[in-house]
Amino acid sequence: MRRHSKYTWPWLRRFNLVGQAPLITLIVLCLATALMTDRFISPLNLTNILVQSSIMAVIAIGMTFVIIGGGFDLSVGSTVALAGCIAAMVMVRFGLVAGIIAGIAAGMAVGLANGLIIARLGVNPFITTLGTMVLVRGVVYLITGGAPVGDEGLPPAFIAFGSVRFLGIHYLVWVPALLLVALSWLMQATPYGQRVYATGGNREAAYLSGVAVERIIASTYVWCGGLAGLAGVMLAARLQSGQPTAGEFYELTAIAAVILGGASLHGGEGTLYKSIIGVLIMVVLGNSLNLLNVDSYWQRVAIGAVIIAAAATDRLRSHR
Amino acid sequence: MRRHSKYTWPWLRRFNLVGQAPLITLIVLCLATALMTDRFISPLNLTNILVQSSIMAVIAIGMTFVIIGGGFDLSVGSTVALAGCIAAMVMVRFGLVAGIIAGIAAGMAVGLANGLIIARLGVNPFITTLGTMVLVRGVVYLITGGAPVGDEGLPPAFIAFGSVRFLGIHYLVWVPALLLVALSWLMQATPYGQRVYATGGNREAAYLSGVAVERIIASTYVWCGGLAGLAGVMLAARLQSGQPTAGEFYELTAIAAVILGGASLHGGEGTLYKSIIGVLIMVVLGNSLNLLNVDSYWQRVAIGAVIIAAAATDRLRSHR
Amino acid sequence: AQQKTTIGVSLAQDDNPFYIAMLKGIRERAQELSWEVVTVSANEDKAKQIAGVQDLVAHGVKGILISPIDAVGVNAAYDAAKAANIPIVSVARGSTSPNQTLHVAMDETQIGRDIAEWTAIAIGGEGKVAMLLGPSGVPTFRNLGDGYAQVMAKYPKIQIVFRADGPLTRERGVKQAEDTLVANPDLKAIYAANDDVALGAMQAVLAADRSGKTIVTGMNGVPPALRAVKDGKLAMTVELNPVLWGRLGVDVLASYLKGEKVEPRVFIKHVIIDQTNIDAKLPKT
Amino acid sequence: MTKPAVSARAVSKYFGATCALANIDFELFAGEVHALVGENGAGKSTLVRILSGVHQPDQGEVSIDGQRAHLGSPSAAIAAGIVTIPQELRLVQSLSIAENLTLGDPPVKRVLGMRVVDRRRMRAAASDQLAQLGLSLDPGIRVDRLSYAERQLVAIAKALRRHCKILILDEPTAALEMREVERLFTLIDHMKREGAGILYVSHRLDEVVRLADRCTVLRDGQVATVARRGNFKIADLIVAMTGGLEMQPSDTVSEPGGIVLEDVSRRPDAIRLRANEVLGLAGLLSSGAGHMLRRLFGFTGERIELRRNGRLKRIASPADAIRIGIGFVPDERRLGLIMNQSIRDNILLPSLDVIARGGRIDRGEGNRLVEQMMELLDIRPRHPELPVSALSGGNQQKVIVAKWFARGVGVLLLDEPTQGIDVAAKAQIHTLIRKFAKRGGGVLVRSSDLTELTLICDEILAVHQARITDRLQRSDGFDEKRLHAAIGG
Ligand SMILES: Nc1ncnc2c1ncn2[C@@H]1O[C@H](COP(=O)(O)OP(=O)(O)OP(=O)(O)O)[C@@H](O)[C@H]1O
Ligand SMILES: Nc1ncnc2c1ncn2[C@@H]1O[C@H](COP(=O)(O)OP(=O)(O)OP(=O)(O)O)[C@@H](O)[C@H]1O
Ligand SMILES: [Mg+2]
Ligand SMILES: [Mg+2]
Repeated sequence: MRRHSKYTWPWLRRFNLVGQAPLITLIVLCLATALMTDRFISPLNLTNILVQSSIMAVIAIGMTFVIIGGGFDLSVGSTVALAGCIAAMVMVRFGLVAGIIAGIAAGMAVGLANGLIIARLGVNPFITTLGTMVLVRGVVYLITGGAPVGDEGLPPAFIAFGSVRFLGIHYLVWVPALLLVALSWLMQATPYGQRVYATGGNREAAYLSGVAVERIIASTYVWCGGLAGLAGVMLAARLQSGQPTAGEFYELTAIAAVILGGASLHGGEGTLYKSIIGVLIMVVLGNSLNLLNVDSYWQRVAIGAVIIAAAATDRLRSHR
Repeated sequence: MRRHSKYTWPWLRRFNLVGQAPLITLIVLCLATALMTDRFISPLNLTNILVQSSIMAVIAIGMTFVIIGGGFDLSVGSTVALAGCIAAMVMVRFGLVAGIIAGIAAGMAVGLANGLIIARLGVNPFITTLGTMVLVRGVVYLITGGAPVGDEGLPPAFIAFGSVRFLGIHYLVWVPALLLVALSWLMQATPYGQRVYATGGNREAAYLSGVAVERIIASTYVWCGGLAGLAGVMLAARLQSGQPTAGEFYELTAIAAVILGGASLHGGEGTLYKSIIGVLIMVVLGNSLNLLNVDSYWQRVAIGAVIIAAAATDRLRSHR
Repeated sequence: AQQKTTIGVSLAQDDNPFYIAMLKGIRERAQELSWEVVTVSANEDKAKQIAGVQDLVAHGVKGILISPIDAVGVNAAYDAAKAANIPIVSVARGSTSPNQTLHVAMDETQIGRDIAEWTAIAIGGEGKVAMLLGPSGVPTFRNLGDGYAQVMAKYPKIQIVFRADGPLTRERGVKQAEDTLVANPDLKAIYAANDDVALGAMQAVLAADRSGKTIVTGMNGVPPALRAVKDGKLAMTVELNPVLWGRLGVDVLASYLKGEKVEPRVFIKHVIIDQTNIDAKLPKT
Repeated sequence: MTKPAVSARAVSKYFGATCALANIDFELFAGEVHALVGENGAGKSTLVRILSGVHQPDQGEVSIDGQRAHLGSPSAAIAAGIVTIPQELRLVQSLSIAENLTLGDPPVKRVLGMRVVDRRRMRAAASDQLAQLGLSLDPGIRVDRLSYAERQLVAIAKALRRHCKILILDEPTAALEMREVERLFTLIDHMKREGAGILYVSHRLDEVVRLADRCTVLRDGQVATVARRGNFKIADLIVAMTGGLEMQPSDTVSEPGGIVLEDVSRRPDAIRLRANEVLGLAGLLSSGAGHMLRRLFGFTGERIELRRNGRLKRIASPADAIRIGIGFVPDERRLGLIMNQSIRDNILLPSLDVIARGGRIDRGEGNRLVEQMMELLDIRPRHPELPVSALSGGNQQKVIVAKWFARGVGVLLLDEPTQGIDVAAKAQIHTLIRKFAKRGGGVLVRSSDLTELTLICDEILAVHQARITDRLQRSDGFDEKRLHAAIGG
């Protein structure tokens, strides 16, 4: 049973390795790949990994908010597509800044709808966000007619944002890095962050301690939607167009990354930087299988097995 | 907060309508469609709906087991494909019965793996079944090479099973009907069923009362896998071949149906026949949108909205 | 008033530009004939396609145009149409069902071969090649890839160093191309299963400073791909002109309904588009 | 010489660095009631968990009937005839009372050779068990619809059903009123005469003296004394538990000040609370007293109007109540704590807005406050970073009380505030409550322990069927008999 597993590896706990299982998994993965192919640690590849992770990292940060608050969001993938398409559409007509704002705002609107339905009406988060996932995808197709937006040319500054570097690092990578710093502070050092943890940990106890739990829960979905919107804008910059089919399966990847990072779907637990380690695990895994030219059927087998193995390692952590 | 929501609609509770929200949703949906198009209640269409629901109903029954037990299974879609392909491959060489048994056994094996990893190693069900979902799909592609199996001709009896009727009702529909009766009895009347509800409702309480919770939890996944296997065999009969791409997104549909049927993702709650009502809601919804010739983009919007609305109505139920 | 003829359309996907264009052709032609069109979409789910066709039958349509997801998997859909005595015409993809009334087809394997021949010549018959295939299990893309690989096998100096399947999205094109370019910096060509994947791969090639050295080939001939060919970033694509397919499908069905004799298999031509003929294809701006 | 029904020899148990049990010897014979007492965190529940198969000892061994036994899981213990009511209630909220009572081994019958749950017998058995405890609840209703005290009774009834050799009760009466306690004692007596061995853990020493044939006192994970009936008095036990700490009698009597809280509705249970006043609520099981407290805290979903220090305020949620300086300790511990969070985070949760400076939490201030509270309430161990799930039951309860002292509210609503708290700490909390009142606060406290009420209250209201049926003043001298009569017992 759960209870005693807490005490299974006392020496491991002493060294406090156990909390770092995701990090260890990531390092092992990197080392193993580096041993098998020297291309892995080439600057080009490391840059690729960072850029490939950047968008999912932004989504995972938002997802961590929701999961810490005890929820679940399946709609992020559709939101990514919505935000990217809206950003591209608005940008073509009203310029760069308006486009970016519109994209993020669209994401926040989806998040707000999720949040209100879940927190106020008390509808199950799985059903609600599955509903918005399908609904929002429909809206994306309706507004785009199913065709990519902005192929005729988005503002060059926007396209540059998707490919240019600052201090040797892509702008796309700076975004999650800065977000991580700012939002980790928000979660750890402000009353708001504490209230999110408390609400996810025990909603009733938090309510009885004066936390406005409904508002807190709704707010986590707004964060998640807004960050998915931002991710959609970043993806549009990377793909140089708004893609209505973008973001499929992102929800599962994001949730998996957050859980690999040690969060609990029961709520109340989770750390932003560990979620990003979870994202890196997923991206490095895909990258290394591609570098090793593993057959794509075997890739699936390997990805499935490694995800399970990584989560099993994580069981050595203090609890759950 | 939860506490008082119990007392919100006392008159509704008196008439005990609230427990039947899914059924009411289904009836409203049927009536509304019937009013808009007289084709809906044609015998042909009603048969279609039943046949279309049959496979998902079998999956949803298994999913209900897992969800009552406090779990979650994302791997059913891949399991459906695996079972269908294995059944077709075995059938071609060793005959009908061997094929059917092999398909179901393959599903049970996947379920057993899930169950052991989740119950024994204590790995998170979301991650575990996401892992097996990807892994099993890889295995399916590996054994089939990505091509459908049995194009050269499956046993005619098997193909007949996918299209022929008994007492005016398709064999495919008899399967979930009989399962529903037998397994409802299992869940409601036997000690095993009691233990599944207890384990899902409060794992620790059940453990302290002497319930072998690990075995119970593992068993729910075996049920789910085995029934997904059976569903895969049924789908192969309907598709007259084993299809490696079959079953995509089935997991989300099945989980949605079960939750629409009033089960809680926290475990301990759920009723088989209501899960099947959940399936019927999803199928009738798609059917009516097709009959009404709603544009497929708008269909998504409508499906998303109706799913959320149905779940919101369900909130009028006694609790949560 | 005379009742309008209603036909049903069952698409494999509704979010793929190819099918969107095909549906446009169907709608245009149907309007000219003053027919009504009822559409259902399957989104690559076979059971859903069967259900959709059953719904069309229940709707009482006069004929059905279908892009079957699978050659066998959706035979029950054809059976349902046959049982109701409704003609069912496969467009773009075909079926093995005996109940398939007519087939408006493309020769997928041949297209794959043509792309490979073109590529082999372009890279001088030697070098490393990567294949970004379509979704696994979808016959069209399997056939395309098979045709391509068949031809490449004939060139001893050409090596296929990377094969990966995946969804037909631009993003996946970027990612897989990035990775394979790291593993094979001297890659000569990238085969992409469709234009979206190709446009993504093209971006990765540009970012890795391999433009001109690694060529990317697409398929479908959607406008952004045509523009990329014009700009010299995309080496070639194949024009299928799905709008015409749609029109042709309706015409074939119309002839059949009128009782005229129609060939059971109507092939559609495909055209390879590269620098040599791009100007003729680009819409005048 | 007869062998003990169950015994522990040289048993030790560590949780990380904490030593919960150090080299314990313990014996329980058939036909005896053996009490286990000790301060909060002394290791009582840990011993109980070892005997019931939840924990395995790190050293030492457990024997049953003189045979070495390995109790690897609760089911192994149950199979060996050991039935336990754990300190934290373990019921399946989503199941009915009857299903909970028969959890683990429901009555079965054979239908066509299959084992089928016998619903009729299940209900009948459940009704019987409830009746034994004097409860007239419908066994078909879901457990999550019961009050906390009722759930505690169901948990007790659950253990009584099994024919056991050994019954272990870990603080079964913490939130129970006299009448139910008496019924429980009758049952325990009965089982004892039938030859069962009973291990009884409690902080209510009067119960221990009355009930126990033998008593083991634990101190800091070690056995301090074992005494036979007649050889121990309450005072001796306290000395043995605490190692000889002096207890000051709590000071009483203060002049009531102005009204701090008044329910302006005209209800039979409307409350008026003065400054410097500790007002008690006494009632039988499900009297509605608990509801009165929850209502004042905005936890019943109603919108109510209160006059707070003369000003009219509307309250629709706990947040509103806290904003006007009201704190609430719920009877159910689960509602007061976020188990996976640290002691610090739990204590600071209601005070986050108070200790925030410019939008961010002032860590130093927070730590100082937490340290002060842990000192004040003697929360052990003194590690603010420890998750509350690792605390003993009594220490968890102290954390809940600490939350409201930390925030510095003006009115305290307390539902069973000292349940599970040891005698010394209880006296300490009583003193704190008195001091709180003395400094101008108002306290409304409900307790199933009438002695506690008579100790700390200035006035006690008797509650019966959700109305106030009597008022007793300290100045008149509390008469327990009259109080009993007033609450209908
Ligand atoms: N799961 C755990 N993890 C870490 N420490 C624990 C755990 N359970 C108990 N402890 C520690 O073991 C010691 C003994 O706890 P135990 O619960 O046995 O006390 P108790 O005598 O039952 O106290 P109370 O009267 O408050 O219920 C305490 O210091 C407690 O903090
Ligand atoms: N959540 C609930 N759902 C339904 N009924 C409840 C609920 N809580 C309490 N009741 C019922 O309301 C009545 C009064 O409950 P209340 O909780 O006020 O009692 P109490 O005074 O706290 O007594 P005790 O705690 O001793 O049971 C009881 O009959 C109880 O069964
Ligand atoms: Mg204890
Ligand atoms: Mg109470």
